Amino acid sequence: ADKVKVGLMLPYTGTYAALGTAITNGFKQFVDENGGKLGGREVEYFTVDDESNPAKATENAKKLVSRDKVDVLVGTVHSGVALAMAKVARDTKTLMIVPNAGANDLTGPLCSPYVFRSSFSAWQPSYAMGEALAKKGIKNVATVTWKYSFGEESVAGFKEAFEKGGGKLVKEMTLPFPNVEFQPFLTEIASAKPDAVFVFFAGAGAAKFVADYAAAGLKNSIPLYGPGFLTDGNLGAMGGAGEGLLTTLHYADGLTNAKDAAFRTKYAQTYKLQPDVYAVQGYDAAQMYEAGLKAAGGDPEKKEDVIKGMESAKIDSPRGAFTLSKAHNPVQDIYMRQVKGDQNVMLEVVSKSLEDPARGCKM
Amino acid sequence: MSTTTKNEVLLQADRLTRRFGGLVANQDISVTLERQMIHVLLGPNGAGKSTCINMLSGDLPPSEGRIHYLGKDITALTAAQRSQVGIGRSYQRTNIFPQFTVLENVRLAAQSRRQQPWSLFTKAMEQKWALDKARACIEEAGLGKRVDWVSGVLSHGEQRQLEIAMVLSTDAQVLLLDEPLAGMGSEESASMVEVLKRLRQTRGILLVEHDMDAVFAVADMITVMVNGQLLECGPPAQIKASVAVQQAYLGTEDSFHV
Amino acid sequence: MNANASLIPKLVALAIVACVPLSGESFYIEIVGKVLVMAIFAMSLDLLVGFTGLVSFGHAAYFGIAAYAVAILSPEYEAASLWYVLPASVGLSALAAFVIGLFVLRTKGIYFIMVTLAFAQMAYFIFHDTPLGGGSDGKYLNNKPSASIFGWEPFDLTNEVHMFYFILAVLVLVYLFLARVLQSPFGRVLVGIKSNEHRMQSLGYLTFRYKLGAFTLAGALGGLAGFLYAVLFGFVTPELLSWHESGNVLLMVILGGMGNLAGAIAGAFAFEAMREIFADITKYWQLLMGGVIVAVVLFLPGGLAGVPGRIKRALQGGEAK
Amino acid sequence: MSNMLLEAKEVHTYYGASHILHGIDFNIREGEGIALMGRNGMGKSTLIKSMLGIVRPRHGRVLVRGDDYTKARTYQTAQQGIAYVPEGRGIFKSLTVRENLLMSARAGVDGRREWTFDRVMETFPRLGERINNGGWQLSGGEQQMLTIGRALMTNPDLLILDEATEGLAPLIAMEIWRIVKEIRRTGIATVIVDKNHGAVTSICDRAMILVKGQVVFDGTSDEIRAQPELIQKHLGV
Amino acid sequence: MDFASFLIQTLNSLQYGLLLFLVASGLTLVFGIMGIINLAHGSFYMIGAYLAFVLTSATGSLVLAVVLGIPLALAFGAFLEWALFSHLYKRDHLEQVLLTYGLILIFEQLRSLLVGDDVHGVAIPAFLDASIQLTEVMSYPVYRLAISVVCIVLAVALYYVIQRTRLGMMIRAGNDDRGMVEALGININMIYRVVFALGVALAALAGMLAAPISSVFPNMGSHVLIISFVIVVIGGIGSVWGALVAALIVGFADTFGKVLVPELSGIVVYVVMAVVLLWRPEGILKKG
Ligand SMILES: Nc1ncnc2c1ncn2[C@@H]1O[C@H](COP(=O)(O)OP(=O)(O)OP(=O)(O)O)[C@@H](O)[C@H]1O
Ligand SMILES: Nc1ncnc2c1ncn2[C@@H]1O[C@H](COP(=O)(O)OP(=O)(O)OP(=O)(O)O)[C@@H](O)[C@H]1O
Ligand SMILES: [Mg+2]
Ligand SMILES: [Mg+2]
Repeated sequence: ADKVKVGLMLPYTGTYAALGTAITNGFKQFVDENGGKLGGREVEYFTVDDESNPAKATENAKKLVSRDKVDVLVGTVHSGVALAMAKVARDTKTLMIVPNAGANDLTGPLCSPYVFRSSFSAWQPSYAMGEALAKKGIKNVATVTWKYSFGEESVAGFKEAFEKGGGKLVKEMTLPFPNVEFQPFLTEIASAKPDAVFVFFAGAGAAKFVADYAAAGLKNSIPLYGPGFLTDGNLGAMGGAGEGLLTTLHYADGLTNAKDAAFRTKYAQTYKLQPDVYAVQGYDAAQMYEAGLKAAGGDPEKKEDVIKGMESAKIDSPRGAFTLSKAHNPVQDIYMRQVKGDQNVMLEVVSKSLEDPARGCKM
Repeated sequence: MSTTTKNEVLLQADRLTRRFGGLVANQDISVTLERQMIHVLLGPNGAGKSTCINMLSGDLPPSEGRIHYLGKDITALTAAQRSQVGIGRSYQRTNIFPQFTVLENVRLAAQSRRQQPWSLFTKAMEQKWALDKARACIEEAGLGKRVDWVSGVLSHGEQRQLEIAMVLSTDAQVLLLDEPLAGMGSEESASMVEVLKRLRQTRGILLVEHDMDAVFAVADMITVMVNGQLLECGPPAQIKASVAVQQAYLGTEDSFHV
Repeated sequence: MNANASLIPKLVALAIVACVPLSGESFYIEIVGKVLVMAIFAMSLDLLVGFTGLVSFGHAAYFGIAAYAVAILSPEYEAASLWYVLPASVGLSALAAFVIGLFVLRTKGIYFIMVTLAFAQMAYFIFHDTPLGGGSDGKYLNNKPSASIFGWEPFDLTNEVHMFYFILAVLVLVYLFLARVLQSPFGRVLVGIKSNEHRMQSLGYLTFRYKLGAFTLAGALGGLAGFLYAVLFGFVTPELLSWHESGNVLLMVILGGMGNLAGAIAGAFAFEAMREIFADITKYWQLLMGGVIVAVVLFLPGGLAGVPGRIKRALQGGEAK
Repeated sequence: MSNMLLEAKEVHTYYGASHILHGIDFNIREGEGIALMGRNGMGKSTLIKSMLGIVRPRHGRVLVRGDDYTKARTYQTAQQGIAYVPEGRGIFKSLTVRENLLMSARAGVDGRREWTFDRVMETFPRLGERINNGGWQLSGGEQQMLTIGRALMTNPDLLILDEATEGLAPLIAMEIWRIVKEIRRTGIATVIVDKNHGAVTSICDRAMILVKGQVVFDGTSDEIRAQPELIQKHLGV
Repeated sequence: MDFASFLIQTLNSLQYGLLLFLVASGLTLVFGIMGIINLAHGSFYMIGAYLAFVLTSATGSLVLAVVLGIPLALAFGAFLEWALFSHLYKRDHLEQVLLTYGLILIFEQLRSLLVGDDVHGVAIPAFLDASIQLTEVMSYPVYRLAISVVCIVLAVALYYVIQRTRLGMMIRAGNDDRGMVEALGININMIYRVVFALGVALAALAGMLAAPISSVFPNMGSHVLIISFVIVVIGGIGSVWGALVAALIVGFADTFGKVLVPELSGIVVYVVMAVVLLWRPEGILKKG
């Protein structure tokens, strides 16, 4: 039979290059474990560096879809790029698996039979954090995030749960992406003295925020919380500043399932790197597709069957097993994690099988 | 060309003053320019002659004083607007379009008389009137052999000639010429003096020049400035004889023999 | 000068491009279509940079404004009329350029570069930080405008081949239009302003108005390119207005050789082709592309537009250098 | 006899394809003064620039004190004690008058420092009044004085003045000629291009006339003064 | 805003402004004084930061890293000038845009190949690793204050070199008319090489000093590029004091903008730039 053509559209240069690589590694790891095959067929990869640039996104996606005629599009990290890809996927009826981008819209108003997500929606980890803080009895929280959709959606998810639980946001602060001068906000926080601070940042900005927060002495008086992107992959850059931080995410260090242990050993062996949540998402993207292909008897052309197969699959992920919601977003456990040394150690499951509400999805 | 009346007052500047910070470059300078007259502005270096021309041409706003052209107050007009009403100038330091040919330099100058910014589809090179005008003025300035040369590669003296050709082609009634002969060879200077005389027949000319042979060959009236102040104003003979002027500017005959 | 001599290569190039749809590969049709759009964009900027001497570092604003205009003006579930959205979006870009021009044209040189950037960044943040155009995630244009006139449909933009020829036709028209404009008295004045604006003023030209005219015209044509882009891809994002995009189109113009319309087109082709080809052959495409750009600067002064001249000289075997 | 300072041998210079200098021989000895004459566009400035390495001659050689400087960089030639006042001035606009003078200050080749800042100030009192003005704020004549002063600050052995009195008031021009004479008396050689033939021939001991990039006359000032028809023919006066 | 936080915000503004000046200082030299439109300024900053990371990891001390890094950056700058920039002075300035764009791509890719794409931190030297208590909950890191001091010293030194020394005069003259400088017997090529190298070293130094507080990450150069140009330009090209004033203005505008008009904080800097340039079309302090 023909090969299965997999199109990887991920950032290989620029700010998110490390994430793109981790996702690719994870995906390929599963394929290797599966004998170098998906649905029983050899896999052929096509890669495009999306540069995290939405302005080139449509064009890049079409390159994979109409030139390389891939059977599945896997991508990407940046939400704006992923939205453009999703449009191409819908218009051309190409299967797409989002291995990271968290924009709620992807499995919300813009959901489509062809678009799946192996990661999370921005709403999920934040909502779980909102619940957890409210349960702890925290009343007043200040938030800070970059002014772009992902940040605002994260804060909105947090707010929804937190206010439902009786909490109150005393200050909602935003700054333009990718500005990283946080000092004014730290001063504001110090003067408002909330019970806690919830932030969404990722990558280098997150590392800097956590370091600045500690350097300003706030860490000792006002606890800091956020979705796991705050600390994932950044602990080295923070020095000791992150020690003890609590974050929520669908993955953590120190999970007790066997799948995770195997996955991590293998990954570390193959790539001489510690795996992270991005690698897991890449790995699961491959698993999801494998499930779909299996249902279609290994024929990627039978799209209906592939989709059905994926929709009904139970994915045995290193993060713990998950299923997919009607809108194609993982229904998964969210963990509360704490930074210990260079690890985000799992403390507890704060939200069991959390499902994104998929508001606006008409599927 | 418009009708010309002898001795009609073209340009009148009343008590112009210009300060640069603490420095008073021009103080209460009044100049009158009539048609068919060459009025020469003399003065040592830094006396304020170019500043005066700059005020008349609109390149510099005066600190005080008014300027009238044909009786109308033009003090508030910009350089471009003054050029449009009929005041043309040349520059002391060569000021041309170095990437263009000589012809294009002058043609652009000629084109400025009938601007049609809206007619995007006519070809500039088919506007014969501008081309003819340009060629005539180039010939007049003695650059006939260089019509198609890129002006930036002309020798210094040739660029000075081009400067004159440009101002000629604007048909200005008032010519403000800032050291037009500077950098020209003696032969070119001599022929330029002839050009000036011919131009005088229809226009008024304000001339700044340090070439005394040329000045006394063409001047009808001379104003001498020193340190921004008016020193003396009168016909050439009077100026030549003036002791004050000799001391401040001309020097005495014997000092000529170095 | 020898317009006819250079006409033939241009016609050949045009013919080759016109054959692209024959390949039937929708990817190539679209990608070449995009390059054509960028070529229009680059020409519009060249009018400012190469001919008028106004180095705008915010030209993406006009591209983006028109692109957003189509997306916003088009109803969500049906096609808008081309004959309404095209003039409307191009007009909006022109209007924006006119108003911004009133301010920015008061500055010169590097300062002008930076003020144009400042205004473009403001436009960027308007689309990025407000819900007007869907915020940072951008906005879909779900239905391409329809070209029907009272029921008669001369062409169909949802058809990729029609779309391609539509863009190509616009490109040719813009090229001919600009070539003509540059020969007009207006165009000559622009070139004069580039060479020596002060002298133009003292010759009696109200240069501000001419510059404003050029700025508005360039904004309108940049908007035209943005319009085509949005229709071609059906997705607009604030990044279309970002300084990276303004920078890219500026690079195309410089790469092609400033002050040469065909050069601007060549620059757009070269720039896009390099990205595509190098990114295809290696993950380290940036290294290759950077290397080629550095080499072009070092060995091809004046950009690609100078290449035909070099070849000619080399063929004539005339004196070196 | 004193030594050869600067020589050009069979120099051919082109601008692109146009052949400007057609094999020119030029030489100047220490302390000598040469008037370089010719109509506009005959190649006077080009000759000077060729010797200084500002434009490169395609054929021929340039010697400074007998050493080959044909391929030397301009600053190396200039450091041999050659100061250049270009036509059209070339002052530094973003520097003040003082800075324009100070930036070029240097001891002569033999270490002598005759021309100091103060001496330039004495020579051109007008500059003293404008000492903190920016170069772009000077009148044309003031700029001219500044370039001459700047050249003198390098304590040269050879001073090349290309139309140095352009735009100077007669009194100042005379003053310049007086200074040049004085400079010459201290043993500094000079090459002068100027349209005031009377003045230059009276200052210089030799004269040279260029026509279309060729030397048509090379002789003493007295010889040329004795042949007014030469001047008439080649310079048109 | 209560008075105490107003004071602290003012301190924040000053400190941020000085940091911005540090980041832009190399550009003041290369772009402001030498007139080279150097888009690779951000890359030199990035290279400095990565140098700090690599050398600190190797030697264990940021101070040693800086001591080793500066000569490296100088040599690197001199090499680039010799190999590339020296060929461009006579050409259209915009060709420098193209060249330096190419360099950005090359440097980013090399960085990725040599050091990878991860985010790194750099440890603050132990003797500066302390805080000053400002309010009961908030304190101020000594390292930031130390950097502010370095910035002030740098500003004064730069001003002195450029405005007061003959070297400075020659550089400025070179930007007006290179040929004339050379005709005066000055080896302008050598001077430009040295100054360019200094500019690169300054940018790299900024990267090294900023590394502990900004962390080290891919594309960090492009983040500082535009803001550096903004500062040099609104200060008035070629003016060191102007750049300092501009950096402080931007520092204040950005800090208070974030707090007082958060919705508009993205455009505050650009509005400031537009207003300044429309008010003074040649920057705040044109010269001197
Ligand atoms: N922009 C300016 N700023 C400050 N001072 C200036 C400016 N322009 C001219 N000056 C000064 O004003 C005085 C008069 O200058 P102006 O150019 O009018 O002299 P001028 O009479 O034309 O002299 P010249 O014969 O040497 O050309 C000079 O001392 C000059 O330094
Ligand atoms: N950069 C250049 N490119 C091309 N041709 C040039 C260039 N500079 C000068 N020329 C030409 O070379 C010839 C000699 O010029 P040069 O400047 O040496 O003349 P000159 O004798 O000094 O004249 P002038 O008295 O007008 O200064 C002129 O015909 C001029 O047009
Ligand atoms: Mg003057
Ligand atoms: Mg000459």
